[in-house]
Amino acid sequence: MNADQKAVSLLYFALLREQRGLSAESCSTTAATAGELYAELKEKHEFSLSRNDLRVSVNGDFVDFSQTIADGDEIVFLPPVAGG
Amino acid sequence: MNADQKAVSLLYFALLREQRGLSAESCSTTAATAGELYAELKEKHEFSLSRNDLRVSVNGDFVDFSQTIADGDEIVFLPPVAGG
Amino acid sequence: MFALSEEPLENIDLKGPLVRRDAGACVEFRGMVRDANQGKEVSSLEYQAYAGLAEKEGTKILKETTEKFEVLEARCLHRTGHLQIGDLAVWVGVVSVHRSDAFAACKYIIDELKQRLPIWKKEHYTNGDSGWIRSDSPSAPATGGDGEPSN
Amino acid sequence: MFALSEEPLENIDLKGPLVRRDAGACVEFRGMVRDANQGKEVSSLEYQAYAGLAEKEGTKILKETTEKFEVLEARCLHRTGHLQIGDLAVWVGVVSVHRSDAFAACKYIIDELKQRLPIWKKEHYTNGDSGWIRSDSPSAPATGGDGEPSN
Repeated sequence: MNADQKAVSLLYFALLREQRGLSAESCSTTAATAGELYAELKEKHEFSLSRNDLRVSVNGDFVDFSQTIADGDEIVFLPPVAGG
Repeated sequence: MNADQKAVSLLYFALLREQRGLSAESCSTTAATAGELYAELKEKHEFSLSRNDLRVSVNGDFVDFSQTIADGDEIVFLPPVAGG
Repeated sequence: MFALSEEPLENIDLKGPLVRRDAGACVEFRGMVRDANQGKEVSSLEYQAYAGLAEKEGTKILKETTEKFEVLEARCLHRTGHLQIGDLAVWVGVVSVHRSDAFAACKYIIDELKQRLPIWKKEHYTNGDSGWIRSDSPSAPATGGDGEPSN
Repeated sequence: MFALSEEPLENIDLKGPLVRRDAGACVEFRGMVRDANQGKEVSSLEYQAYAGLAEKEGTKILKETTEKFEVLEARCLHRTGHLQIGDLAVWVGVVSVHRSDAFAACKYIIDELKQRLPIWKKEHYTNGDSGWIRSDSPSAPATGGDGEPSN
Protein backbone atom coordinates (compact mmCIF):
# COMPACT_ATOMS: atom_id res chain seq x y z
CA MET A 1 0.00 0.00 0.00
CA ASN A 2 1.26 3.36 -1.18
CA ALA A 3 1.92 5.97 1.56
CA ASP A 4 -0.85 8.18 0.06
CA GLN A 5 -3.29 5.33 -0.10
CA LYS A 6 -6.09 5.23 2.46
CA ALA A 7 -8.84 2.75 3.13
CA VAL A 8 -12.12 4.57 3.88
CA SER A 9 -15.69 3.45 4.49
CA LEU A 10 -18.44 4.96 2.40
CA LEU A 11 -22.16 5.01 3.15
CA TYR A 12 -24.67 5.81 0.43
CA PHE A 13 -28.17 7.21 0.78
CA ALA A 14 -31.08 8.02 -1.49
CA LEU A 15 -30.12 8.73 -5.12
CA LEU A 16 -26.45 7.89 -4.56
CA ARG A 17 -27.42 4.53 -3.04
CA GLU A 18 -29.52 3.77 -6.09
CA GLN A 19 -26.86 4.86 -8.56
CA ARG A 20 -24.14 2.94 -6.72
CA GLY A 21 -26.40 -0.06 -6.20
CA LEU A 22 -25.25 -0.56 -2.63
CA SER A 23 -25.55 1.17 0.72
CA ALA A 24 -21.97 0.83 2.00
CA GLU A 25 -18.55 -0.12 0.76
CA SER A 26 -14.88 0.09 1.61
CA CYS A 27 -12.73 1.92 -0.84
CA SER A 28 -9.05 2.52 -1.33
CA THR A 29 -8.15 6.01 -2.48
CA THR A 30 -5.26 8.42 -2.86
CA ALA A 31 -7.56 11.47 -2.69
CA ALA A 32 -6.33 14.02 -0.16
CA THR A 33 -9.66 15.71 0.56
CA ALA A 34 -13.33 14.82 0.63
CA GLY A 35 -13.80 16.92 -2.49
CA GLU A 36 -11.16 14.99 -4.41
CA LEU A 37 -12.70 11.72 -3.28
CA TYR A 38 -16.13 12.72 -4.55
CA ALA A 39 -14.69 13.73 -7.91
CA GLU A 40 -13.09 10.29 -8.14
CA LEU A 41 -16.29 8.46 -7.18
CA LYS A 42 -18.49 10.61 -9.42
CA GLU A 43 -16.43 9.70 -12.46
CA LYS A 44 -16.10 6.03 -11.54
CA HIS A 45 -19.77 5.43 -10.74
CA GLU A 46 -21.31 8.08 -13.01
CA PHE A 47 -23.12 9.80 -10.16
CA SER A 48 -25.51 12.42 -11.51
CA LEU A 49 -25.34 14.79 -8.53
CA SER A 50 -22.76 17.54 -8.67
CA ARG A 51 -20.70 18.48 -5.63
CA ASN A 52 -22.81 21.64 -5.24
CA ASP A 53 -25.85 19.48 -4.53
CA LEU A 54 -24.12 17.61 -1.73
CA ARG A 55 -22.97 17.99 1.81
CA VAL A 56 -20.31 15.73 3.24
CA SER A 57 -19.76 14.19 6.63
CA VAL A 58 -16.67 12.51 8.00
CA ASN A 59 -16.94 10.26 11.03
CA GLY A 60 -20.41 11.52 11.84
CA ASP A 61 -19.83 15.28 11.57
CA PHE A 62 -20.62 17.68 8.78
CA VAL A 63 -17.35 18.95 7.26
CA ASP A 64 -16.20 21.03 4.29
CA PHE A 65 -15.18 19.42 1.04
CA SER A 66 -11.66 20.68 1.78
CA GLN A 67 -11.50 18.31 4.77
CA THR A 68 -8.40 16.09 4.66
CA ILE A 69 -9.29 12.43 4.79
CA ALA A 70 -7.44 9.80 6.75
CA ASP A 71 -7.17 6.06 6.75
CA GLY A 72 -10.19 4.50 8.47
CA ASP A 73 -12.55 7.48 8.01
CA GLU A 74 -16.28 6.92 7.53
CA ILE A 75 -17.27 9.29 4.75
CA VAL A 76 -20.79 10.11 3.56
CA PHE A 77 -21.77 12.30 0.65
CA LEU A 78 -25.27 13.52 1.44
CA PRO A 79 -27.73 14.18 -1.37
CA PRO A 80 -30.24 17.03 -0.94
CA VAL A 81 -32.29 16.22 2.14
CA ALA A 82 -36.02 16.36 2.74
CA GLY A 83 -37.02 15.53 6.26
CA GLY A 84 -40.51 16.05 7.60
CA MET B 1 -95.87 53.03 31.57
CA ASN B 2 -94.38 56.15 30.04
CA ALA B 3 -93.94 56.11 26.24
CA ASP B 4 -90.16 56.35 26.66
CA GLN B 5 -90.06 53.55 29.16
CA LYS B 6 -88.70 50.19 28.02
CA ALA B 7 -88.37 46.85 29.75
CA VAL B 8 -85.00 45.24 28.89
CA SER B 9 -83.20 42.10 30.01
CA LEU B 10 -79.70 42.42 31.33
CA LEU B 11 -77.10 39.67 31.68
CA TYR B 12 -74.04 40.18 33.85
CA PHE B 13 -70.69 38.46 33.61
CA ALA B 14 -67.44 38.45 35.55
CA LEU B 15 -66.78 41.60 37.57
CA LEU B 16 -70.17 43.13 36.74
CA ARG B 17 -71.92 39.96 37.93
CA GLU B 18 -70.04 40.15 41.21
CA GLN B 19 -70.69 43.85 41.71
CA ARG B 20 -74.37 43.50 40.84
CA GLY B 21 -74.69 40.30 42.87
CA LEU B 22 -76.77 38.58 40.22
CA SER B 23 -76.34 37.18 36.73
CA ALA B 24 -79.53 38.44 35.07
CA GLU B 25 -82.33 40.88 35.72
CA SER B 26 -85.14 42.73 34.04
CA CYS B 27 -84.95 46.47 34.20
CA SER B 28 -87.17 49.34 33.27
CA THR B 29 -85.39 52.30 31.73
CA THR B 30 -85.95 55.52 29.79
CA ALA B 31 -82.41 55.47 28.39
CA ALA B 32 -82.41 55.93 24.62
CA THR B 33 -79.08 54.25 23.89
CA ALA B 34 -76.93 51.47 25.30
CA GLY B 35 -74.46 54.12 26.45
CA GLU B 36 -77.11 56.01 28.41
CA LEU B 37 -78.29 52.77 29.96
CA TYR B 38 -74.80 51.90 31.17
CA ALA B 39 -74.38 55.37 32.69
CA GLU B 40 -77.65 54.79 34.58
CA LEU B 41 -76.63 51.34 35.80
CA LYS B 42 -73.10 52.40 36.70
CA GLU B 43 -74.40 55.08 39.00
CA LYS B 44 -77.16 52.96 40.49
CA HIS B 45 -75.02 49.88 41.20
CA GLU B 46 -71.66 51.61 41.65
CA PHE B 47 -69.97 49.58 38.92
CA SER B 48 -66.24 50.20 38.93
CA LEU B 49 -65.67 49.63 35.20
CA SER B 50 -65.84 52.66 32.96
CA ARG B 51 -67.56 52.52 29.60
CA ASN B 52 -64.15 52.52 27.87
CA ASP B 53 -63.42 49.17 29.45
CA LEU B 54 -66.58 47.59 28.08
CA ARG B 55 -68.11 46.32 24.91
CA VAL B 56 -71.85 45.98 24.56
CA SER B 57 -74.10 43.48 22.83
CA VAL B 58 -77.80 43.77 22.06
CA ASN B 59 -79.76 40.63 21.23
CA GLY B 60 -76.61 38.60 20.76
CA ASP B 61 -74.66 40.95 18.48
CA PHE B 62 -71.86 43.34 19.28
CA VAL B 63 -73.09 46.92 18.79
CA ASP B 64 -71.90 50.49 19.45
CA PHE B 65 -72.80 52.32 22.62
CA SER B 66 -74.83 54.67 20.42
CA GLN B 67 -77.20 51.78 19.59
CA THR B 68 -80.83 52.68 20.27
CA ILE B 69 -82.47 50.28 22.65
CA ALA B 70 -85.99 48.95 22.36
CA ASP B 71 -88.49 47.28 24.59
CA GLY B 72 -87.66 43.58 25.04
CA ASP B 73 -83.96 43.85 24.12
CA GLU B 74 -81.40 41.55 25.76
CA ILE B 75 -78.49 43.80 26.63
CA VAL B 76 -75.07 42.75 27.89
CA PHE B 77 -72.23 45.00 28.96
CA LEU B 78 -69.10 42.94 28.50
CA PRO B 79 -66.14 43.46 30.83
CA PRO B 80 -62.63 43.02 29.39
CA VAL B 81 -62.41 39.46 28.11
CA ALA B 82 -59.71 36.86 28.52
CA GLY B 83 -60.39 33.67 26.65
CA GLY B 84 -57.82 30.92 26.23
CA MET C 1 -66.27 24.08 14.11
CA PHE C 2 -66.18 26.18 17.28
CA ALA C 3 -67.75 25.01 20.53
CA LEU C 4 -67.79 25.73 24.22
CA SER C 5 -67.54 22.72 26.48
CA GLU C 6 -68.44 22.26 30.13
CA GLU C 7 -67.05 18.75 29.76
CA PRO C 8 -63.26 18.39 30.26
CA LEU C 9 -61.55 18.66 26.86
CA GLU C 10 -59.34 15.79 27.99
CA ASN C 11 -62.39 13.51 27.54
CA ILE C 12 -63.01 14.57 23.95
CA ASP C 13 -61.50 13.19 20.74
CA LEU C 14 -60.34 16.59 19.54
CA LYS C 15 -58.24 15.61 16.57
CA GLY C 16 -60.35 12.83 15.12
CA PRO C 17 -62.19 15.02 12.63
CA LEU C 18 -58.92 16.52 11.37
CA VAL C 19 -57.73 13.30 9.73
CA ARG C 20 -57.75 13.78 5.96
CA ARG C 21 -55.89 12.13 3.09
CA ASP C 22 -55.14 15.48 1.49
CA ALA C 23 -53.64 17.06 4.63
CA GLY C 24 -49.88 17.34 4.88
CA ALA C 25 -49.68 19.44 8.04
CA CYS C 26 -51.52 19.67 11.32
CA VAL C 27 -50.79 22.36 13.91
CA GLU C 28 -52.44 22.26 17.31
CA PHE C 29 -52.44 24.73 20.14
CA ARG C 30 -53.33 23.82 23.72
CA GLY C 31 -53.76 26.38 26.47
CA MET C 32 -53.46 24.84 29.93
CA VAL C 33 -54.00 26.23 33.40
CA ARG C 34 -50.54 26.83 34.82
CA ASP C 35 -49.50 27.04 38.43
CA ALA C 36 -48.24 30.63 38.49
CA ASN C 37 -49.01 34.05 37.03
CA GLN C 38 -47.44 37.43 37.71
CA GLY C 39 -45.45 35.93 40.54
CA LYS C 40 -48.56 34.61 42.27
CA GLU C 41 -49.24 30.94 42.87
CA VAL C 42 -52.43 29.98 41.07
CA SER C 43 -54.64 27.30 42.60
CA SER C 44 -57.47 27.17 40.03
CA LEU C 45 -59.20 29.04 37.20
CA GLU C 46 -62.85 29.77 36.58
CA TYR C 47 -64.26 30.47 33.11
CA GLN C 48 -67.55 32.24 32.46
CA ALA C 49 -68.88 32.62 28.93
CA TYR C 50 -71.71 34.48 27.28
CA ALA C 51 -72.42 31.26 25.44
CA GLY C 52 -74.60 32.39 22.55
CA LEU C 53 -72.35 35.27 21.56
CA ALA C 54 -69.15 33.32 22.21
CA GLU C 55 -70.19 30.56 19.84
CA LYS C 56 -71.21 33.10 17.22
CA GLU C 57 -67.91 35.02 17.55
CA GLY C 58 -65.83 31.82 17.63
CA THR C 59 -67.51 30.60 14.47
CA LYS C 60 -66.83 33.98 12.86
CA ILE C 61 -63.12 33.78 13.75
CA LEU C 62 -62.86 30.32 12.19
CA LYS C 63 -64.63 31.53 9.06
CA GLU C 64 -62.21 34.48 8.76
CA THR C 65 -59.36 32.00 9.17
CA THR C 66 -60.43 29.80 6.30
CA GLU C 67 -60.78 32.92 4.15
CA LYS C 68 -57.38 34.37 5.09
CA PHE C 69 -55.30 31.19 5.00
CA GLU C 70 -55.13 28.08 2.84
CA VAL C 71 -56.50 25.64 5.36
CA LEU C 72 -58.48 22.47 4.89
CA GLU C 73 -60.09 22.54 8.29
CA ALA C 74 -59.94 24.57 11.51
CA ARG C 75 -61.49 23.64 14.82
CA CYS C 76 -61.56 25.11 18.30
CA LEU C 77 -63.01 24.06 21.64
CA HIS C 78 -63.03 26.24 24.74
CA ARG C 79 -63.73 25.07 28.26
CA THR C 80 -66.06 26.78 30.70
CA GLY C 81 -66.41 26.15 34.42
CA HIS C 82 -63.88 25.60 37.16
CA LEU C 83 -60.50 24.27 36.04
CA GLN C 84 -57.54 22.91 37.99
CA ILE C 85 -53.80 23.26 37.30
CA GLY C 86 -52.85 21.35 34.15
CA ASP C 87 -56.41 21.26 32.80
CA LEU C 88 -56.91 22.05 29.16
CA ALA C 89 -58.66 25.42 28.75
CA VAL C 90 -58.62 25.77 25.00
CA TRP C 91 -57.67 23.67 22.01
CA VAL C 92 -57.15 24.84 18.43
CA GLY C 93 -56.43 22.43 15.58
CA VAL C 94 -55.75 23.28 11.95
CA VAL C 95 -54.94 21.06 8.99
CA SER C 96 -53.62 22.26 5.67
CA VAL C 97 -51.72 21.05 2.66
CA HIS C 98 -48.59 23.04 3.57
CA ARG C 99 -47.29 23.72 7.04
CA SER C 100 -46.88 27.50 6.92
CA ASP C 101 -50.63 27.97 6.44
CA ALA C 102 -51.42 25.72 9.41
CA PHE C 103 -49.01 27.62 11.68
CA ALA C 104 -50.29 31.04 10.65
CA ALA C 105 -53.94 30.03 10.89
CA CYS C 106 -53.59 28.37 14.29
CA LYS C 107 -51.83 31.42 15.69
CA TYR C 108 -54.42 33.75 14.19
CA ILE C 109 -57.27 31.82 15.80
CA ILE C 110 -55.84 31.80 19.31
CA ASP C 111 -54.74 35.45 19.09
CA GLU C 112 -58.16 36.59 17.90
CA LEU C 113 -60.18 34.54 20.30
CA LYS C 114 -58.21 35.77 23.28
CA GLN C 115 -59.15 39.32 22.28
CA ARG C 116 -62.66 38.82 21.03
CA LEU C 117 -64.50 35.89 22.62
CA PRO C 118 -66.90 36.95 25.38
CA ILE C 119 -65.25 34.65 27.90
CA TRP C 120 -63.96 35.71 31.28
CA LYS C 121 -61.51 34.04 33.55
CA LYS C 122 -60.95 34.43 37.22
CA GLU C 123 -57.74 33.31 38.81
CA HIS C 124 -57.81 31.90 42.29
CA TYR C 125 -54.53 32.16 44.15
CA THR C 126 -53.11 29.93 46.87
CA ASN C 127 -53.01 32.95 49.20
CA GLY C 128 -56.81 33.20 49.01
CA ASP C 129 -56.99 36.18 46.62
CA SER C 130 -58.68 36.02 43.27
CA GLY C 131 -59.04 38.29 40.26
CA TRP C 132 -60.58 38.61 36.81
CA ILE C 133 -57.98 38.56 34.06
CA ARG C 134 -57.97 40.95 31.11
CA SER C 135 -56.27 39.97 27.89
CA ASP C 136 -55.74 43.57 26.81
CA SER C 137 -53.16 44.36 29.46
CA PRO C 138 -49.43 43.95 28.90
CA SER C 139 -48.64 41.07 31.20
CA ALA C 140 -49.44 37.41 31.18
CA PRO C 141 -52.22 35.18 32.52
CA ALA C 142 -52.08 31.61 33.69
CA THR C 143 -52.74 29.92 30.36
CA GLY C 144 -50.03 31.10 28.03
CA GLY C 145 -51.65 34.34 26.90
CA ASP C 146 -51.37 37.92 28.02
CA GLY C 147 -53.34 39.57 30.76
CA GLU C 148 -53.47 40.59 34.37
CA PRO C 149 -56.10 40.56 37.07
CA SER C 150 -58.63 43.35 36.58
CA ASN C 151 -59.43 43.66 40.25
CA MET D 1 -35.42 14.88 23.01
CA PHE D 2 -34.99 14.02 19.34
CA ALA D 3 -35.38 10.49 18.03
CA LEU D 4 -35.85 8.54 14.86
CA SER D 5 -38.49 5.85 14.94
CA GLU D 6 -39.02 2.82 12.73
CA GLU D 7 -42.15 2.20 14.80
CA PRO D 8 -45.29 4.08 13.68
CA LEU D 9 -45.54 7.35 15.62
CA GLU D 10 -49.25 6.62 15.98
CA ASN D 11 -48.28 3.90 18.49
CA ILE D 12 -46.25 6.24 20.68
CA ASP D 13 -47.39 8.48 23.54
CA LEU D 14 -45.84 11.58 22.04
CA LYS D 15 -47.24 14.24 24.32
CA GLY D 16 -47.02 12.46 27.64
CA PRO D 17 -43.66 13.91 28.64
CA LEU D 18 -44.85 17.45 27.83
CA VAL D 19 -47.30 17.61 30.73
CA ARG D 20 -46.03 20.15 33.24
CA ARG D 21 -47.70 22.26 35.92
CA ASP D 22 -45.77 25.35 34.86
CA ALA D 23 -46.72 25.10 31.17
CA GLY D 24 -49.41 27.42 29.84
CA ALA D 25 -49.07 26.64 26.15
CA CYS D 26 -48.39 23.60 24.02
CA VAL D 27 -47.92 23.77 20.25
CA GLU D 28 -47.62 20.61 18.20
CA PHE D 29 -46.82 20.06 14.57
CA ARG D 30 -47.62 16.88 12.68
CA GLY D 31 -46.43 16.18 9.17
CA MET D 32 -48.48 13.52 7.45
CA VAL D 33 -48.12 11.72 4.14
CA ARG D 34 -50.65 13.28 1.82
CA ASP D 35 -52.21 11.82 -1.26
CA ALA D 36 -50.93 14.31 -3.82
CA ASN D 37 -47.85 16.40 -4.64
CA GLN D 38 -47.12 18.62 -7.60
CA GLY D 39 -50.22 17.37 -9.31
CA LYS D 40 -49.19 13.73 -9.00
CA GLU D 41 -51.13 11.15 -7.01
CA VAL D 42 -48.89 9.82 -4.28
CA SER D 43 -49.29 6.19 -3.21
CA SER D 44 -46.63 5.97 -0.48
CA LEU D 45 -43.46 7.52 0.92
CA GLU D 46 -40.14 6.00 1.88
CA TYR D 47 -37.78 7.62 4.39
CA GLN D 48 -34.09 6.83 4.65
CA ALA D 49 -31.95 8.36 7.38
CA TYR D 50 -28.26 8.51 8.21
CA ALA D 51 -29.27 7.64 11.73
CA GLY D 52 -26.23 8.62 13.77
CA LEU D 53 -25.86 12.01 12.16
CA ALA D 54 -29.62 12.66 12.04
CA GLU D 55 -29.95 12.11 15.77
CA LYS D 56 -26.96 14.33 16.44
CA GLU D 57 -28.28 17.11 14.17
CA GLY D 58 -31.84 16.79 15.51
CA THR D 59 -30.55 17.08 19.07
CA LYS D 60 -28.55 20.15 18.03
CA ILE D 61 -31.65 21.81 16.53
CA LEU D 62 -33.60 21.23 19.75
CA LYS D 63 -30.74 22.65 21.80
CA GLU D 64 -30.62 25.78 19.61
CA THR D 65 -34.38 26.08 20.07
CA THR D 66 -34.23 26.10 23.84
CA GLU D 67 -31.47 28.74 23.62
CA LYS D 68 -33.34 30.98 21.16
CA PHE D 69 -36.85 30.77 22.65
CA GLU D 70 -38.33 30.67 26.14
CA VAL D 71 -39.48 27.08 26.09
CA LEU D 72 -39.85 24.60 28.90
CA GLU D 73 -39.48 21.54 26.72
CA ALA D 74 -39.17 20.66 23.05
CA ARG D 75 -39.42 17.19 21.53
CA CYS D 76 -39.34 15.74 18.06
CA LEU D 77 -39.76 12.28 16.58
CA HIS D 78 -39.19 11.44 12.93
CA ARG D 79 -40.29 8.25 11.20
CA THR D 80 -38.13 6.14 8.93
CA GLY D 81 -39.22 3.35 6.63
CA HIS D 82 -42.13 2.96 4.26
CA LEU D 83 -45.19 5.11 5.04
CA GLN D 84 -48.71 5.08 3.65
CA ILE D 85 -51.09 8.00 3.00
CA GLY D 86 -52.18 9.58 6.28
CA ASP D 87 -49.26 8.16 8.27
CA LEU D 88 -47.46 10.47 10.63
CA ALA D 89 -43.97 11.27 9.30
CA VAL D 90 -42.83 13.78 11.88
CA TRP D 91 -44.07 15.17 15.16
CA VAL D 92 -42.82 18.27 16.99
CA GLY D 93 -44.12 19.29 20.40
CA VAL D 94 -43.17 22.36 22.42
CA VAL D 95 -44.39 23.59 25.78
CA SER D 96 -43.78 27.03 27.18
CA VAL D 97 -45.17 29.47 29.70
CA HIS D 98 -46.50 31.81 26.99
CA ARG D 99 -47.92 30.83 23.64
CA SER D 100 -45.84 33.01 21.32
CA ASP D 101 -42.66 31.19 22.36
CA ALA D 102 -44.22 27.79 21.71
CA PHE D 103 -45.41 28.80 18.24
CA ALA D 104 -42.08 30.34 17.24
CA ALA D 105 -40.06 27.42 18.61
CA CYS D 106 -42.22 24.75 17.00
CA LYS D 107 -41.99 26.45 13.62
CA TYR D 108 -38.23 26.92 13.99
CA ILE D 109 -37.74 23.22 14.70
CA ILE D 110 -39.69 21.95 11.72
CA ASP D 111 -38.19 24.55 9.36
CA GLU D 112 -34.65 23.71 10.43
CA LEU D 113 -35.02 19.97 10.42
CA LYS D 114 -36.48 19.98 6.93
CA GLN D 115 -33.33 21.75 5.74
CA ARG D 116 -30.72 20.09 7.89
CA LEU D 117 -31.57 16.54 8.96
CA PRO D 118 -29.85 13.88 6.86
CA ILE D 119 -33.12 12.22 5.98
CA TRP D 120 -34.29 11.46 2.47
CA LYS D 121 -37.72 10.79 1.18
CA LYS D 122 -38.82 9.06 -1.94
CA GLU D 123 -42.31 9.54 -3.26
CA HIS D 124 -44.01 6.67 -4.98
CA TYR D 125 -46.77 7.68 -7.38
CA THR D 126 -49.89 5.81 -8.41
CA ASN D 127 -48.67 5.91 -12.01
CA GLY D 128 -45.66 3.78 -11.04
CA ASP D 129 -43.07 6.60 -11.04
CA SER D 130 -41.05 7.54 -8.01
CA GLY D 131 -38.60 10.26 -7.06
CA TRP D 132 -36.40 11.57 -4.29
CA ILE D 133 -37.65 14.87 -2.88
CA ARG D 134 -35.42 17.84 -2.17
CA SER D 135 -36.46 20.39 0.41
CA ASP D 136 -34.33 23.16 -1.12
CA SER D 137 -36.46 23.52 -4.23
CA PRO D 138 -39.34 25.96 -4.51
CA SER D 139 -42.29 23.61 -4.68
CA ALA D 140 -43.95 21.33 -2.23
CA PRO D 141 -43.61 17.71 -1.13
CA ALA D 142 -46.22 15.31 0.14
CA THR D 143 -45.96 16.12 3.82
CA GLY D 144 -46.63 19.81 4.13
CA GLY D 145 -43.13 21.09 3.44
CA ASP D 146 -41.39 22.32 0.34
CA GLY D 147 -39.60 20.25 -2.23
CA GLU D 148 -39.79 18.45 -5.52
CA PRO D 149 -38.55 15.15 -6.84
CA SER D 150 -34.80 15.26 -7.53
CA ASN D 151 -34.96 12.65 -10.26
